[in-house]
Amino acid sequence: MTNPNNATNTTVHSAEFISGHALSIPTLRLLKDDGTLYDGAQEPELDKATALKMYDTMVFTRVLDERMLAAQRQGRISFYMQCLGEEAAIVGSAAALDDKDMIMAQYREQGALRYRGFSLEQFMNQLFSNEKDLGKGRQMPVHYGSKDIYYMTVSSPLGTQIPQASGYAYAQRLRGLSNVTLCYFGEGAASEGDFHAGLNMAAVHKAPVLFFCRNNGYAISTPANEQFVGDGIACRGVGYGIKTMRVDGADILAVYQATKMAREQALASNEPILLESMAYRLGAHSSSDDPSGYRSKEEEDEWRKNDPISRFRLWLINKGWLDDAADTEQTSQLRQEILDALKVAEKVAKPGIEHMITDVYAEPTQQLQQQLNELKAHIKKYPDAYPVTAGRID
Amino acid sequence: MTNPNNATNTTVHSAEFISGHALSIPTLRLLKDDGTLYDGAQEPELDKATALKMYDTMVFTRVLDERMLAAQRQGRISFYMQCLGEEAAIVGSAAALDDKDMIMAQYREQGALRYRGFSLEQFMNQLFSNEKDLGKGRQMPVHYGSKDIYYMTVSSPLGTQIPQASGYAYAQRLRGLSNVTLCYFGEGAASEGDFHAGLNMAAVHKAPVLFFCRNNGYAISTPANEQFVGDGIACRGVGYGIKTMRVDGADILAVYQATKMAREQALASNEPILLESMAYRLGAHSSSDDPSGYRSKEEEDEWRKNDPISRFRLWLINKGWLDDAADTEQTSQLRQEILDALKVAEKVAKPGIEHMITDVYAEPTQQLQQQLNELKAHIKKYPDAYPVTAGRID
Amino acid sequence: MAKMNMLQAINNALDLAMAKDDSVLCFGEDVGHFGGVFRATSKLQEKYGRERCFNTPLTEQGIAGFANGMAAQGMKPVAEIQFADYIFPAFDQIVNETAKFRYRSGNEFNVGGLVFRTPYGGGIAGGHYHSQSPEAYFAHTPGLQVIVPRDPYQAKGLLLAAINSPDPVIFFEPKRLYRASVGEVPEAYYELPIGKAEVVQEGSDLTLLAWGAQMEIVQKAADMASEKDGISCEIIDLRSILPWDVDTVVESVLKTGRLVINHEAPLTGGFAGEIAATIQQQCFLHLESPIERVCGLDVPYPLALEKEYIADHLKTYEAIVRSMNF
Amino acid sequence: MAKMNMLQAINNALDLAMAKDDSVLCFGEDVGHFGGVFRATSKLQEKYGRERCFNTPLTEQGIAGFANGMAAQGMKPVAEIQFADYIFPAFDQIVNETAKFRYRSGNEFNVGGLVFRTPYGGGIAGGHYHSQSPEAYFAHTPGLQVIVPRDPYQAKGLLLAAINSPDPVIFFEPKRLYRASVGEVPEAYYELPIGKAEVVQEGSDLTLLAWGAQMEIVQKAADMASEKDGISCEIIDLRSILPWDVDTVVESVLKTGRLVINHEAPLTGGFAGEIAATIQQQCFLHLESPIERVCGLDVPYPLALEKEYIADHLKTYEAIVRSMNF
Ligand SMILES: Cc1ncc(C[n+]2csc(CCOP(=O)(O)OP(=O)(O)O)c2C)c(N)n1
Ligand SMILES: Cc1ncc(C[n+]2csc(CCOP(=O)(O)OP(=O)(O)O)c2C)c(N)n1
Ligand SMILES: [Mg+2]
Ligand SMILES: [Mg+2]
Repeated sequence: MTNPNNATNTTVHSAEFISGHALSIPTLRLLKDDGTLYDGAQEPELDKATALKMYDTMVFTRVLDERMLAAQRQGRISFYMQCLGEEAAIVGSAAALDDKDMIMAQYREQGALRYRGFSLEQFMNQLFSNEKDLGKGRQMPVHYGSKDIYYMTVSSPLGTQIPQASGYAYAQRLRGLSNVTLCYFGEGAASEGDFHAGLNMAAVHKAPVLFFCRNNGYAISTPANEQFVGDGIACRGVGYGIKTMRVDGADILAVYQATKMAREQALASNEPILLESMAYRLGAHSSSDDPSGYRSKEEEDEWRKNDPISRFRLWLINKGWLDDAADTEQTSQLRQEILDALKVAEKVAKPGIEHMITDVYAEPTQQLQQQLNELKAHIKKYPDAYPVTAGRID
Repeated sequence: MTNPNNATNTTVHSAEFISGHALSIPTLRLLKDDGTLYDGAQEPELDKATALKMYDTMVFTRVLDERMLAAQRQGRISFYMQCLGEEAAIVGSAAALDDKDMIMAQYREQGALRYRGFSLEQFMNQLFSNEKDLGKGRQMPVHYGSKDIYYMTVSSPLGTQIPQASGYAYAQRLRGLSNVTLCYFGEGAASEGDFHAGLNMAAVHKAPVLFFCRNNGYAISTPANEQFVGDGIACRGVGYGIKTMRVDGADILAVYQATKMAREQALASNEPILLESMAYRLGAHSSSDDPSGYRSKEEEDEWRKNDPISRFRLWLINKGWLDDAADTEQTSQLRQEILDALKVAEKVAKPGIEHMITDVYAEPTQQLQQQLNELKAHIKKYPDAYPVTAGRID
Repeated sequence: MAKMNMLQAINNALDLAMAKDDSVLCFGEDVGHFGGVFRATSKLQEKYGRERCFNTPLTEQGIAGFANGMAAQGMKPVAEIQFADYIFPAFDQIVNETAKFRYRSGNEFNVGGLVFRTPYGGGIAGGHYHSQSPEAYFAHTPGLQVIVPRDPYQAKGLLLAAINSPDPVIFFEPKRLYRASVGEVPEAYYELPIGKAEVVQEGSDLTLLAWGAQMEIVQKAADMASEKDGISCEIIDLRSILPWDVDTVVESVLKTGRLVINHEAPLTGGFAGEIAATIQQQCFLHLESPIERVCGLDVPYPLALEKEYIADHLKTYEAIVRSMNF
Repeated sequence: MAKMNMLQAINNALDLAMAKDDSVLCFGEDVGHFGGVFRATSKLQEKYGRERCFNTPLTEQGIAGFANGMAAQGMKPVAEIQFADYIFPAFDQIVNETAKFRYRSGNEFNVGGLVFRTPYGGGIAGGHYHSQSPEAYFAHTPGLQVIVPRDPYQAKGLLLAAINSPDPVIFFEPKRLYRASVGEVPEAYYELPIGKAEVVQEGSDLTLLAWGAQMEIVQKAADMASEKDGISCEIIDLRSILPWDVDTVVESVLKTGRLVINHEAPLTGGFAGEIAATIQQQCFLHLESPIERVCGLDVPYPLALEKEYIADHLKTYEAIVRSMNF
C-alpha cells in the first residue's frame, strides 16, 4: 500500500504513547569558563582578525548598551533594549555568515548590525529618531535596519519576520544566489502562529534559512516554563523535518561553529536549519521593565558568572591574541566615543514635516499631499505648538 | 547552574545535527484485513451492543453520504462532504468518549454526530437549511451542531476549533468535570497557526483535550508531501511535550483503543494527547471537487481495498455478532428511510425573515430591528422577488 | 468613593468581578504573577490563584481561540491583548469566530461573557506599533460590542457591564490615560450602560463627538472656542462604538445643526465616516455646515512627528471655527 | 480581442505577467498543479514550473508572511487567498507588515510588487464563510492599495497594473462573476489605472456608485429607474477602494446633486460611510437629498435568507426613488 499520508509506515500491534519528551537534545559547548576547550572539542577555524572583530563587536555591544540604558534613565532617549548575556549568540552567529546573507532580527541583536558595519553614528541617529536616521525617525529606539548591509528593518510585532525569512530565502534560492537568510527570534516569539507557518513553509519549499532561536529563559516576565512544556524550542525541529542543533549561547565558538555548519548545510541541500541558543537575558526586558518583580537576584547572580564576553576574552588571551591592558584602554576610549556620538546625534534636527507622508506609498497620493498641505498651513498658524517642525516649513 | 530555558541540560562538545526525522512513529493496528487480530494484538474491551452501535453508525454514515452526494448531484442540496474511507477513525474515536465529552469537529465527522444520537431528521434539516435546522439555515450543508449532544457547531475557517478546544477543556477541568474535549482536524488544517497555538496552550495549561488529526493524505488537491516534510503530524507532539499516538484510521478497534487510552490519560493527569489517524480520503474533497485532476484512479483503487467498514464487519461476523443477511436487509431499509426523510425535509419552509437578525446579539439591537422593519416593508412591496419569505410576513 | 487612576479602576473592576463570580478569569501575556505590563491585573493571581489569573504563551491567536472555547463552555474569560497593535494575529478568531459564534449556531452556542481588554492609542512616543486605535476594524463586524471608556469611573462601570454582557466585547483602554486620568470612583459594584452615548457638556451651537482619550482633547478645544469665540459646544462621549447610540447624536445635531467628530485613528475608513454618513442622512435638513472630521492622517502612526500627527485640540478648535463660519 | 470570462482574463493576465518578468510568482492553497479551486492559475505550473507556481501549506498567515519576505527581496509574488473570508489569519501580516513595510524602514525596504488575489462576495449560496466582502477592513490601512474589478476587461488590466505597482495591492475578485461575466478582452498586455474611478454611464439626475459584482446590480436599478420614472442616473465604478478617486465622485455629485452608494458588505463601518462622509463635506451646498447607502444588513452573511440580505437592484431602485423624491 502506498503511503500518501507522508509519514513512517511501520506498524505496531500494541498501544503505547510516544512520550512528549521522546527526544532529548544536547547543547553544544566548546569553551570552558576558563577559556580553554573541552576535551574532544575542536576549535573552529578562525583567524586572528576575525576573532578580534568578534570580540570587539561584543564589547561594543556591551558598552553601547550600558551607555544607552543610562541615557534612557536620564531621559535623553525614550526607550532601550540591551543584549546583556546574549552577545556571544548574536555575534557568533553573525560572524559565521557571508556579508550578503540577509539578517532578519527580533530587536535584541545589535551585535549583528555592528558586525556588519553599522556605524556608531547610525546607531545614534536611530536611537534619537533624528533626520539622519535611515528609518526617518518613524520607529521606536532599537528598530534598526539598513539595506546596504542586508539587515532588515526591525518591526515590533513578534514572529512576523519568521515566515518572511522563509520567503526571502526562497527568493534568494530562485535567484541563484549563494546566500542564506538568518532569522533571529526569542523563545517567546516562537509561540506565535507565524513561527509554525514560517518553519513549515521553509521546510516544504526548501528555503535556505537559518532559524536562530534565542532561548533566554524569559519573555518579558513570563518564564520559559510557562511558555512551553516541550524540550526547549529545538525539539520542534523534528516536527517540521528540519535539521536542528542546540548550542550554548554564551559560548561564541560553539555558536560560530554551529552557524557555520548550518549555513553550509542549508546551501548545500537547500533546506532550513533550526538553531537554538541557550543563554540568559541578564538585563531587564527593556528600559520599561524591572525584573525584580518576577525573578530573584540570586538567579541573576548565578547567571552573571556565565558571562559570554569574559569566556571568549580568556580564550583570546590564552591564544596570545589579546593584550589585557590595551583592551581596557580601548574600551574606555570606546566609552568616550559613544558619549561624543550621543551628544552629536541628540542635537541633529528631527525629520522634516514632509516625511509625515513620504514612504506610505512609493509616491504620496493626492489625498496625502492634501493632508500634508493642510497640516503645514495649520502648523504655520500655531508655530509654538509644533516647535519641532514649525521653523522649517517653506 | 539552574536552567531557566526549560530544556534538557546535557552538553556535547562536538557539533552534530539532530536529524529532522530523528523520531519515527509507528502506527497502531489491531485488525487485519480479514477481520482477525494480529498476533500479540489485544482486543479492546467492547460489548456486543456497543460494537454493533459502532458498526451501524459507520454504515449509516456511508449510506447517508452516498444518498446526499446524489441529492447534491440532482440539485436538491447545494453542497456536500463525505467521510468515505475515514468512518472508522470518526466512529471509533467518538465511541471511546463519554456522552458529555465535548466534540469539536472540522466538517467530515458526521459519524460522531450520529453516534451521539443526532437524528436523521436533524441531519436533513441542516442539509436543507430549513426552519427546523438547529442552526436556523445560516450555514452551508454539513455545518452541524447541537448543544444537547455536546457537539460544537462546525465553522468553516480551518483550525480555529483547535485553540478553542484547549480553552473549552481548560474550563471543563476548572469546573471539576470528568470530561475531555475531542478536537478533530485534518492534516491540512494542522498547518494553520491556530494548531500551534492550540497545542502549545493546552500543554502549558494542562487542558484535557484529545487532538485528533485525520491525516487522510490530501487537503483538497494538495497532497500531504506538499503540506509538510516531517513524519506526519504525530511527530509534532514532542515539540509541545504532548504524549502522542498514531493509529490506523481504517482500523476501528485500534482507533477505539487509542482514544480510550488517551481519554484516560488526559483525565488522570490533566494533559492533552495528540492522536494521528492514518487513513485515506477516498472520495472527492467535497461535492465541488473532482479529484481526477490531481490523483490517479490506481491510487484510489489501491486504497479502496482498505475499507474500514468491511474490516470491522468481518470481525463482527467472526465473532458471531452480525448476521450477513439481516445486515444487508437493514441497510436497504436505511436507504429508504433516508430517502423518505429527505423528501420531508426539503418541503419544510425556510427560516422566517425575523431570523435574519436574531442571534447576532442575545437581543437584536435597535439598529437591527430597524433594518428588519425596513426589509419587511420592502419585501411586502416586492413579494414576487422574495418568494421564500414574502408570504409569511405579518 | 475613592480616588483612583484608570488602571486602579480597571483592576478594581476585575477584582470585584472575580470575587462575585467564579467563572470570571483573567489571562494574557504577563498577566499572571507580574500583573500585566501596565499592572492592570496586579495582585489578582495572588488573590484568585494561578488557575483563574495566569500568563499565556506569547500568541494572540491562541489567547483569542482559548478565550472563545472557554466562553463557549460558559466561563467569562477576560483576555488581555498586551497592546491593541498586537490584536491582529487574533483577528480571525475575533472576526470570524467570536463575532459569529451565536449566529452561526442558531443560538446553540455563544461566547457571551468574553471580554478582550486591550490598551490602545498614542501620545506615548510609541511609534506605529504601540499607538494604534483599531476600533473601526472591529466596528465593521456584526456580533461584537466595542467599548472605549474615557476616565476611571467610566472604565470601571463599562468593564463590569462588559463582563456581564451576554455578548462578546472588545474593550479598548486609552493607555495614555492609565495613570494620567484620576477621579472619584465608587468602591462598590456598578455598571454603566453599553450602547449609550453620554452628553458630557450641553451646548447650543455645535455638537462635538469623540471617545476615549480624545475626550480630554475635545474638551480643551471646546473651552478654547468658548473663551475665544463664545461658541457653545455640546460634547458627546460615544462610549460604545458598536452598537453606537445614533439617537443621542441625532438629537444633539438636530438641536445644534453642526457636528465635528474627532478620533485618533487615520481618517480614511475610520469610524467617524460611519457617524458622518448616518448623521447627514438623518439630519439632512438641519445641518448648517458640513460635518467635519478631525482625525489622524492617513499614514502609519509616526514617532518623531507624533505631535504633528495627532488630532489635537488646535486642529479640533480650527474645525469648530470652520464649521461655525461655513 | 478574444471572448473571455473573468477567470480566463485573470489567468491570461497572470500568464502574461509571468512570461514578461521572471520575478513574478503565483502561489497559494491548491494553486499549483490543480490551478486553484476556481482554476484562476490553471496551467501556470505546467508552463512556468513548480518553483514559480506552487501549492503552499494551508496557512494564510504563512502565505502572507512568505509573500512579504519574497517581495522584500525584490520578487513579485501574486499570492492567492482561497476565499476572502479566509484572509483574516493573514490580517496581521497584511495590516502590520505589508502596509507599513516601506514607511517603517524609511524606504530602506518595500514590498511593492506584492499582490494578494482573493475571491470575495456573495450570491453563491456560500453562507457567511464563503461570501464576505472585507474591503473596508483593508481600506482603513494606509500603505495598501485595494482594487475590485467589475468584468473581465477590467480584471485583466487592473491585475496587470497591480503586479506592476510599486505598492502592495489587495485584489478582490467578484467570484459570482468568475464565469458569469464574459466580454471582449485584448489579448496583449495592457494596464488600467489604479486609483481612478470610471464613469460607466453618464446621467444628470443622480449619481450611483458601486464596485465589483454590484455594478451589474446598480445598472439594473438605473435601467429600472430610467424606464419606470425617467430618472437619469450617472453610474460610477469606483474600481480602487484605496486610494479612492474623490475627484471623479465629487465632480459627478456637483452635477447631479444626489448620491446613492451600493455595496455588498454590511452597512455599519462599510466603505460607503467613508464616501458619504467625504462627499457631504465636499459637496455640501450642492446636495439636494441625503446620500443614501444600500448595503448588506448588519449581520453575518446568511444562507437561507441570502436573497433577502443582498443589496439588490430593487433596494437600490427604491433608494434612487427616495433620493429623487426627497
Ligand atoms: C505580536 C506581539 N505580541 C506582543 C508583543 C509585546 N512584546 C514585546 S517583547 C515581548 C517578549 C518577547 O520575548 P522573547 O521572544 O522571548 O524575546 P526576548 O525579549 O526574551 O529576547 C512581548 C510580549 C509584541 N511586540 N508583539
Ligand atoms: C482558514 C481556511 N482556509 C482555507 C479554507 C478552504 N478549505 C476548506 S477545506 C480545505 C482543505 C482541508 O484539508 P484537511 O485539513 O486535510 O481536511 P480534509 O478535507 O482532508 O478532511 C481548504 C483549503 C478554509 N475552510 N479555511
Ligand atoms: Mg526570551
Ligand atoms: Mg486531509
